[in-house]
Amino acid sequence: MIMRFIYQLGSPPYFYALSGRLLPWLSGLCFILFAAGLYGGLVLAPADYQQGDSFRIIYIHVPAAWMSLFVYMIMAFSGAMALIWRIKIAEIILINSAHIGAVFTFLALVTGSIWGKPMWGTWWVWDARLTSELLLLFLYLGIIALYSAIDDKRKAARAVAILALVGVVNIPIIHYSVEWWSTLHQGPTVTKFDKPSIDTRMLIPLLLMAFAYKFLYAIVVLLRARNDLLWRERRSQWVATLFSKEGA
Amino acid sequence: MLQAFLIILQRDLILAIRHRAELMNPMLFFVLVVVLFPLGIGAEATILERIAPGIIWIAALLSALLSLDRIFRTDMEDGSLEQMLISAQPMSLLILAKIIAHWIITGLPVVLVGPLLALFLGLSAEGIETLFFTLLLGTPVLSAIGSVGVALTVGLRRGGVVLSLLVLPLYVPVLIFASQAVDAAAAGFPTAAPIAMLSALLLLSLSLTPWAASAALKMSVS
Amino acid sequence: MLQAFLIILQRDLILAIRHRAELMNPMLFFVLVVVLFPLGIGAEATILERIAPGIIWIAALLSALLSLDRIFRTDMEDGSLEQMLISAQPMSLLILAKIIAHWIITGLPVVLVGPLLALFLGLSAEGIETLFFTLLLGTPVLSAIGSVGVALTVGLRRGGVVLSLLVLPLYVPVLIFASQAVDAAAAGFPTAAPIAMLSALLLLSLSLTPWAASAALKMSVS
Amino acid sequence: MFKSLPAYTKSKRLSVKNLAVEKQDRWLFQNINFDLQPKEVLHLEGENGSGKTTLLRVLCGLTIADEGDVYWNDVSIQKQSYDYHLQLSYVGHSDGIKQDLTVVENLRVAMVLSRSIYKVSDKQILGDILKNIGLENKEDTLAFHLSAGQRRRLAFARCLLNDSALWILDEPLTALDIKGIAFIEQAIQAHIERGGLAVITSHQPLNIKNVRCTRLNLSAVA
Amino acid sequence: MFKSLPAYTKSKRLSVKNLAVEKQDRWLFQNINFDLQPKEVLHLEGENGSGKTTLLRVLCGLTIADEGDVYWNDVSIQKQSYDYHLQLSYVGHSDGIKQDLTVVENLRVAMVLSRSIYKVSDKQILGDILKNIGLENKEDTLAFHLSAGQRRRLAFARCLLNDSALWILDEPLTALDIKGIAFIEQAIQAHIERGGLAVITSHQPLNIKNVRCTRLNLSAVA
Ligand code: HEM
Ligand SMILES: Nc1ncnc2c1ncn2[C@@H]1O[C@H](COP(=O)(O)OP(=O)(O)OP(=O)(O)O)[C@@H](O)[C@H]1O
Ligand SMILES: Nc1ncnc2c1ncn2[C@@H]1O[C@H](COP(=O)(O)OP(=O)(O)OP(=O)(O)O)[C@@H](O)[C@H]1O
Ligand SMILES: [Mg+2]
Ligand SMILES: [Mg+2]
Repeated sequence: MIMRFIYQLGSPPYFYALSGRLLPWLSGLCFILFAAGLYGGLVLAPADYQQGDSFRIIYIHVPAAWMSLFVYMIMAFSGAMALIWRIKIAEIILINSAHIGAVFTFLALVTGSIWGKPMWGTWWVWDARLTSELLLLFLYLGIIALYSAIDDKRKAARAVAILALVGVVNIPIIHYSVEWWSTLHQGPTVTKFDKPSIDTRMLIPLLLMAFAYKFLYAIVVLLRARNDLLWRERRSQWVATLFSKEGA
Repeated sequence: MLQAFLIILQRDLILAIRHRAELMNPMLFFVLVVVLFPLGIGAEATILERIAPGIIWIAALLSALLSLDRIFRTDMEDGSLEQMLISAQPMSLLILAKIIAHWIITGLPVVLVGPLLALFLGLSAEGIETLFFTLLLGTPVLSAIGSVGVALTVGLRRGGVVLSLLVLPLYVPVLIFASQAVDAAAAGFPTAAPIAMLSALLLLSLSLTPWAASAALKMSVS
Repeated sequence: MLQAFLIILQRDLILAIRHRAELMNPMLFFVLVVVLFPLGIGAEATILERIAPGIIWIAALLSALLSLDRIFRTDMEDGSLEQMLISAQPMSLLILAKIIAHWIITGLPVVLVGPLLALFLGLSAEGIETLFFTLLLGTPVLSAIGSVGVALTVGLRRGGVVLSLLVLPLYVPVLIFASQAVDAAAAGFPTAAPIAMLSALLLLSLSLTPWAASAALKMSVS
Repeated sequence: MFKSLPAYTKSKRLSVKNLAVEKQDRWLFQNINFDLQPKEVLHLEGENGSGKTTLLRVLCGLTIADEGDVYWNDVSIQKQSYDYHLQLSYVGHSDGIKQDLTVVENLRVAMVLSRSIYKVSDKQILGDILKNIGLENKEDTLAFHLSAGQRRRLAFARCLLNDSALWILDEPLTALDIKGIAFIEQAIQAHIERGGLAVITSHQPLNIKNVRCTRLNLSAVA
Repeated sequence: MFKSLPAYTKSKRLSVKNLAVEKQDRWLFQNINFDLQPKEVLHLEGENGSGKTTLLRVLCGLTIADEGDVYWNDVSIQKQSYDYHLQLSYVGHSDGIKQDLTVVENLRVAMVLSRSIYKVSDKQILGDILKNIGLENKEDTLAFHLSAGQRRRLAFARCLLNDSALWILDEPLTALDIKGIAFIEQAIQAHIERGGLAVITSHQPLNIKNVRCTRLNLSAVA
């Protein structure tokens, strides 16, 4: 049942049609989430008793940091699908996620360092989390570099899938770095299993923002994937009929 | 099967020995890099002692990195790799043999010489002991992970630096756990946890990377 | 003559640009190596600041070293080098063009990014300024000396590590003068002497190494 | 030597259905169909760049075709790569010889990889094979020191090591002198008489008697 | 194209006296003497491994002979390497083509290196040359994507770029199809008619009409 769905999703025309129908919904939801999250975070949430208003950068930083890990997990997962079942869509999702993941990682680094200036007094410290996040950026760049270095794009996609899978070891290291090493960076405040140690009025906008980021990612990746798909399948029957329909 | 494993191991070792210079070199390179540090940084004993394990591990990492290419590149260029791929032997087994040969040539010397250099840099006895174990467990991981990196880039005509970009981030966990263990030992804390992590990495990488490398090679050659 | 110089320069740059990844990579490699240090050594700000210039120079050295091979190896393998040797143009001129192309690809990015990284490692403003000048004067020397090393080893079938052995000791003077200059600047002392030495090294190496490399190549090819 | 050999027991038919390969947005060839029975030779013809090498690599399973598939005994070769590789010997444009191994060492590796029917330690057989390919007093010469034609002969020796029923040969006659060419023609003839199959490209005429030879011209299909 | 070209102005005689080369403590050949006048072809023959390639490299000045010397117009080539190289075009076993440059870029580099009589920027001439060697619609293809024969054609194009009176060709016909062979034969014929000299090895018969062709068999001299 699930397998059948996966295979169906893997068929380019089906994917193209489905994603076309999904996109407007996703965009709407994403917009609402962003609006609510930003309003809640920047207006409703109280100022922090220690950090004052500068804590509000959390609404950019933390979701971006989460996304940097999340996107990588998606890539590894699609990599596995691409290798095991040779699903073309998975390849396309994988490679089109890399740029987005790199941007999120970069955002987390920049906002983190902007936040670090008032908090720690410097832009940058070489602690385990920060450094390993930087390495995640390199991992993304490595994936992009490898993909662009191989001329045959189908080959390149497979190569990148293997690399993404091997690179997965770094994810738990980044995630647990704050626990394994005593570092300057914030310990888990939100993602603890018991009661989160954060005011709910701060928490809810944060979660809203986290979802808004996820939708944003979904939208961008689908747009890029559709483009890529059309290009790759430009000589197939379904693309031809699609365009003749649109042209007519 | 065993015969195939052994003959590839033997073949790669012969190839290294035949260039006698090659055999000495990963070690000499390692020593040279370690020696550069006092030169570039200055010879303050307290600082050197403090950074000794880090330096040694970084040198080990770079010396592995520099010699990775030999795992597959020449085989690719002269067509031997094609012949292995269409041979009647499982490719991942042949790759495992090549990984182990690479470790014997580049990793083993570092395991043996590293502790000695640490002694000169002033590391404490406990630190040196732990350093030795971390090197023993960690260097094979470098060869194993590296094999995947080379397999991915060997089809590119000049993949030298792309390779470093791919492989170095993957080497970082080894570096982190190893230096954590040595630091803990030097400070008198227990080292079981990072050593356990290193062992896990070793098992994981030796059992999984040959498959990954084999898949990557099939892709690179086609 | 000038045309020959320019076309070889252009050729090598095109070859680098064509692998777009290649162009970015010496820089990324450089950054990666610098990043390894805090990971391997720990993040104590005082120590990092103290060893920052050393780290950056050692990384520059290694990144030059790793990419040296590209100066001649591929040309050797596909027979282009033979054609250059029997061409109607002076070989040392062609080699000078190749050295400069190599510097533009690997040295220049380091000159530009190095000071930035030093900032992150906490080096003082005077230190950074001097670091920039030492990099500007020193990195071309690395390419020039490296070309002789590659010319000597390119005939060996797998010379990767032999090369490092030959070249690293020759790099040491550059490393020493440069770190001396930066240390002096950071401590507020005058830096004229080591900077003058670096300039002398630069002139000397750019005027002599093309001849040496050309002689070495003729030997390697025969 | 060839006279005494028994017929192949596992010779099957090699068929190809609707094969097509695309390079740089252009079909190199399309709709290739053939059905090769035991005791038959397929001679691939075509201008330079018509796709012969590409087709041979597809037949070996080294490259995946963009459309269509290759079948051994009516089963796709991708589904039985082990059994298929056991039946396959491939001599490509590049020789697959390690230049730093001696002639005998190269042969030994090839024997293990192809699960040769002969013992690796059997000096008698090795001597016979070397004599056949005209390298009798070169056993312990490094392959690096062989001339172009001698290397080609060594590469061809791979076909004589095990009972592979399918030979795929890409320009087997290049660089060979008259004696060498005659030897290879005889070897192919004996192979066919034992019930084998062969797919061959050659711009030089191939002189094989009493054998059903199909011709396929790739320039025509483009 | 060949018809309209003027006679060479600097064609001289190429002579060789008492040439001998030793490899691995064995004379490869000894006492080679010949005297090649303008309008003559020397066809080197000999079994695989008889030393043809070695002799050609000596003629180019790439390898130094153990005894004897090579003279261009009765002056040792080592004493006039610039003038000699201006008169020389060499096509060796390896093509001397950069795989990462396009066909046109490769040609341009070759033109400058050989001080071509044509302007690098002259599209007309480049087009003519490409058409002649049968690569007319491949200008902007990377050489990496050429087939074996197409690369060989591109390598041969070097002979057509300047007015070099001496062509040294090592197996120019390998990998070429019938049209390619015919073209090269015509080119050699035109070259000779203009007053040029050629030294050629080829295991395939060379079909050049109305030309004085001396044969030298190296197997006989060994
Ligand atoms: C360049 C500097 C920084 C980087 C690279 C960085 C990176 C990260 C990363 C990767 C995460 C996600 C961790 C995970 O989900 O496992 C994260 C979460 C977080 N960061 Fe940062 N960070 C930086 C600076 C800061 C600063 C200055 C603060 C505030 C003092 C901060 C506060 C937080 C908080 C509160 C979380 C959420 C923790 C949780 O509950 O999971 N970060 N950061
Ligand atoms: N560096 C070396 N050391 C020892 N022997 C060598 C060396 N180089 C070449 N030889 C030997 O010299 C001989 C001549 O080689 P060469 O390449 O000149 O032959 P060739 O006539 O061109 O043959 P082919 O027709 O196969 O191209 C070979 O037998 C080879 O084994
Ligand atoms: N990766 C690639 N990208 C684009 N074109 C390619 C690629 N590989 C090969 N080609 C093109 O495919 C064609 C076929 O090449 P192939 O090597 O199969 O020819 P061939 O028939 O073996 O020729 P030859 O007789 O010269 O050996 C050539 O025209 C070449 O330019
Ligand atoms: Mg071919
Ligand atoms: Mg030869």
